[in-house]
Amino acid sequence: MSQFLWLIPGSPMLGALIIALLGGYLKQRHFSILASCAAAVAFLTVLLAWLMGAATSQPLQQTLYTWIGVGNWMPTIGFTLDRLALVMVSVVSSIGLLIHIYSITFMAGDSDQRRYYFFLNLFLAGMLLLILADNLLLLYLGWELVGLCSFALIGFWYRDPLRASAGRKAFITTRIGDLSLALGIFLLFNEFNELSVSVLLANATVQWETGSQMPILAALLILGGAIGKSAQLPLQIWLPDAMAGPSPVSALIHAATMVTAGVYLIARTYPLFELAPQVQWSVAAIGTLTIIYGASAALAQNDIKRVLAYSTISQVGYMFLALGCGANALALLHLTTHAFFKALLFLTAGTMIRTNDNEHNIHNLGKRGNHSSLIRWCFLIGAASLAGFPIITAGFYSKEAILTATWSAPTGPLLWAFAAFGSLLTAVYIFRVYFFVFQGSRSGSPMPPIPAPMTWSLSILALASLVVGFVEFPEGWPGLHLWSDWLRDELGSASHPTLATAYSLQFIACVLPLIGIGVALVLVRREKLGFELPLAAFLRTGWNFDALYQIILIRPYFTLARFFKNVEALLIEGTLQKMTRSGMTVATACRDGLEYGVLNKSITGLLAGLRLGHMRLSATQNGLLSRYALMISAGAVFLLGYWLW
Amino acid sequence: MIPLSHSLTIAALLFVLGLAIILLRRELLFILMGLEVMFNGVALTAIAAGQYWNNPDGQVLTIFLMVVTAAELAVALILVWLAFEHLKTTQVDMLTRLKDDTKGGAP
Amino acid sequence: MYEIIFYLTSAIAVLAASAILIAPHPVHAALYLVISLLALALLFFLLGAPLLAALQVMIYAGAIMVLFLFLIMVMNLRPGQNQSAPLASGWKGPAFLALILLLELLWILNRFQITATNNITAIEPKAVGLALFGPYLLVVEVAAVLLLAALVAALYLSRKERS
Amino acid sequence: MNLIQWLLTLSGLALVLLVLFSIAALMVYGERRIIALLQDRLGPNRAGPFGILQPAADFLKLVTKEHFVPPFADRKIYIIASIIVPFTALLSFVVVPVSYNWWLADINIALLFIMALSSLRVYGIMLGGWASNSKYPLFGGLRSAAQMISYELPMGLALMGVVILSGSFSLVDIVSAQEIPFIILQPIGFIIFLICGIAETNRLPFDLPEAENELASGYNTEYGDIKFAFFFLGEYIGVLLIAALATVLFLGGWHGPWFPGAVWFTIKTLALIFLFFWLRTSLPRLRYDQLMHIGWKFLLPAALVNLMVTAVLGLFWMEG
Repeated sequence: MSQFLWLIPGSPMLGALIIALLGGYLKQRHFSILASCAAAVAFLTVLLAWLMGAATSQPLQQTLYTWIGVGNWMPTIGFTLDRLALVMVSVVSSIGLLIHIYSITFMAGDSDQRRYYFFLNLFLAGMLLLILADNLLLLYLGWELVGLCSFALIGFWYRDPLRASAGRKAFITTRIGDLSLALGIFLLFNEFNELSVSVLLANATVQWETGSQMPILAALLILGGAIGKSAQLPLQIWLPDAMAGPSPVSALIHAATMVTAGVYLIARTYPLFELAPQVQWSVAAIGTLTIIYGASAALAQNDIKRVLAYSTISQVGYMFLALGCGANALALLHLTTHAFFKALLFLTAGTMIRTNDNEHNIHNLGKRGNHSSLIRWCFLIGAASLAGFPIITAGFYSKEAILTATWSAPTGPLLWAFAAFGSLLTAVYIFRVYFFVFQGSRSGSPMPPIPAPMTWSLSILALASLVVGFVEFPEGWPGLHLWSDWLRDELGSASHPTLATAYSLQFIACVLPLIGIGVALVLVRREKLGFELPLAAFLRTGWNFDALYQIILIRPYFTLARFFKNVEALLIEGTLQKMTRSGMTVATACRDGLEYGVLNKSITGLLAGLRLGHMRLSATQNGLLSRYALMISAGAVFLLGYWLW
Repeated sequence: MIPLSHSLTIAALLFVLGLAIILLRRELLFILMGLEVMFNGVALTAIAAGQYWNNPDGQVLTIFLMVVTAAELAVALILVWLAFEHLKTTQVDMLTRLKDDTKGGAP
Repeated sequence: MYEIIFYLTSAIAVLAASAILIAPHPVHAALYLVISLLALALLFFLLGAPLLAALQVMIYAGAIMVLFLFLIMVMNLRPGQNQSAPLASGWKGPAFLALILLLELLWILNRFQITATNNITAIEPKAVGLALFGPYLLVVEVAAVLLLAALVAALYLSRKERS
Repeated sequence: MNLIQWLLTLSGLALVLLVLFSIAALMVYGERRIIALLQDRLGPNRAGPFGILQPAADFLKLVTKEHFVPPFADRKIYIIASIIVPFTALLSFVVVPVSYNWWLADINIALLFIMALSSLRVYGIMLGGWASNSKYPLFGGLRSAAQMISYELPMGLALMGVVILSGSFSLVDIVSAQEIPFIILQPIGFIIFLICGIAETNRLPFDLPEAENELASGYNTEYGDIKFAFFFLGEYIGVLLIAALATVLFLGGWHGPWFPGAVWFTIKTLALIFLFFWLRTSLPRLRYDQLMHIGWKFLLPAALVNLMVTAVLGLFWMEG
């Protein structure tokens, strides 16, 4: 099996290249089919890996060739498929395939499909490369590729300046994250002169003792990279604006794959974080803060896609919380379930927007009212799973497991309180959207039938967001604990509180979503009557972080630039005036005395000599062929004579 | 029998004549002809040497010399033809477009 | 008899070559060149290289010079046109230079006095063939590639400017 | 080389020259007669019994014409050109072995000698066309030069097939090596050689250079008198040469069951000459680009393949 590993990132890359290079010969409809086939091949190889028992066997390793050979450091293009990577790869490739199929019909009318599918395939290839990379350099390559494709896909309709600026914004903020990741990689390379992840981590745990200064710095830098890419608190402003891209793009990039890259990176390098407990706690802290930020901001949004964007931010916050508390396996579980139900929500939103001629506002969507029953049901399942509706939805199991795990982490109860409040808010804002959009709709009205690829992908995602949770039953419950046992040796296990507290926590986790739904019902009815949430405007702009950054970052930057400009101007003129005022006589004296007398004559003399030499030399270039021949033969004759003499 | 030095002197004579043609004549075609004469001088030396040491390498060298001159001349002739067509002249003194413009103006 | 023919033909060859210097008209010059080539072919034959003699006539005189004549005729160069005098002004410098080169070459030749000469034994085309496809096989391949390159260049340069 | 040997060779040469000229004259007559019969008309039958003296009459007419050189023509080259064509054709008869010991010279590179002379033949036509200093002959000359060069290549390669089988260049060895005539071992070689031969001698269907309707008899338009006769003679001796060569190289020269060598040789050559004349009546003239197309894109590859196959088979056959 290990010799097929290259096919996973290779086939989408190949698909992208073919679309880019041979695209000229293909018609519009060929691009979508070709791209979906490439994604399908990747998914089938992953399936093959599962069938060939990759789940239980040792991690598969394949190195293609040494990439750059510098001295004795030979970074290779190598892929490892251990359990963590297997989970991530299956999530990414399955959702990628579904979204490719979905976008066949979604982007059918678009004239610029070639560019769309090229970047979509390239994105998939980059993400898979990032997951399978066995050394940080290759991981960074995948990281950058994903960043590039997200920029290109967000700004896909680049003619609209708003969307183009959204693309740029996403690119710049993620670049800041990438910068800190790059610094982290340089630091690690400087320390260990080795970049392959397994060897690096082994040396790190041996050489560095926990809590010392180096691991903290390295962990912080890597955390910076993860925050940038997964849109956590300081660098999350780009995700809501990234909704400017087409819905399948938002589904793929901003729900399932790209935002989880940060989570994957931290999960991959968790021994490093264990060496720096303070940083690990700060991961949890950032996670909780982002949960509250995302949930509260989502409450006041009117645009359906922005609601989902902020909800993604808060859900990824949950994953960071789990990582902070050392429950990496649970973070991975939440990542998987979140990928499915968030992709489902985005795709249903996309279909609704498309059928209601690009109407984004949830109020108007609600007034229009005509939605097909499939969309209604899919959105309901997604919302329930997101809110964590007890027992039946996958979201409940993963979120509940995280909540119980945080309790026993350092400063656990405080974090747990915030997280629980966050899950309440999540239930409120998602069902607020549901009631607004589907409340008065007369289901079964003559809706244009949703094309087959869309229905297929939606139903699969709906099924997945219900079923996936059963893999890991909560603590103490009779069901199977397949997930944590399976990932125990690779990602370590979470610390569990005593059974009694666990039961009470689970009870609260069941109750909270129900309360949330009730509150949402009341809120929607009041809002319809014109009631406005307190400080809704503040929340709607995402705690107007944009204005904040404008003040603390951009304005000072410009003032600094202006300052330097006039400093420079001041300095130069100033000195000149000073010099001329006081040294006028000296200047004139040296000008006519020294300068004319000695300096000028010598210079002009030199010039004259040069010009003369130039004339002589240029004569040799006067283009006369026979003159050249003469010189050549003269040279030959002279040489021969000299040799003979 | 013909001493080697005699045939070598004839070859040298031919070589020098070819050089003189190249230097003196002002026509592109004549320069190419001068070139041919020089090549033939060299061919004669190769044959004479091959004969003197009595091994076929001299003749092999001459064959390859012919191949090279044929290839070179084919292209050279077409270049002369193009020069004639575009620049309306094969006079060497007129073909000075690549000269270094001492007036300093852009070429 | 043998030497007489040899020196006679070499004289013809040299005279024909020098005639190119003075011939006003390119076709005449080309014909003088053909004559000197044929004389050289005979010299090759006398020097025991029959294959080369035939090749010289076939390739050099038969193909290359025909190419030459072809071009001259197509370009329709007439002596009347702006032909400068055969020996352009200032011909003394290069002529003097050529003379010095000749003297140097001659001086080299008799400085290294080549000893006795053996009688001329013809080298069979078979021997040349064996050498050609024996040790020099690679060079034959390279020559083939060179010819291909020249062919492509010629075709490319001489194609009519389409649209 | 004492005096007697000199006399003998000179007389031999004179004899061969006379025989060749008479054969050429007869061929002219024969061709016009045969073509006429093939086109069911009579042809020349006035001069002498059955018009046998017609060529003599033509020759006398041409000889007695005024030796005229057009004023605008380049005098020297104009005259030399008309001599080259018959000269090269006649000279290559030196090495053609008519029968067992009937040949003028047997040099070990005879075939090369013939090919060299055939490549010189181009000069005659080209210079003839150019020297008459007018448009049509110039184009005729250029076209025929291009045609002859491009057909010289396949002919050379086809001959190499024969050389591989016989292992030597001299025609006598080739004929003696032909227990089974080479036409059986080298059918493609024979066909290519014949086609190229027709092209070399500017015979129909390859006689575009002096195509009457376009170029008003091509390169020899300006030639009137004896010089035109030389061109004309050169062409027919060329045809004779190609036929003789074909018999020597492919049809087994003088080998033959009953009759002595020389008779077989003449029978075979006459048969081939008849083929030339027959072609003249039946085939239409080829356009210039078709001409080039066949030469470069059909004959050359065929000759190369033929050469390769014979080389490989020759290798086994020789060793085996």
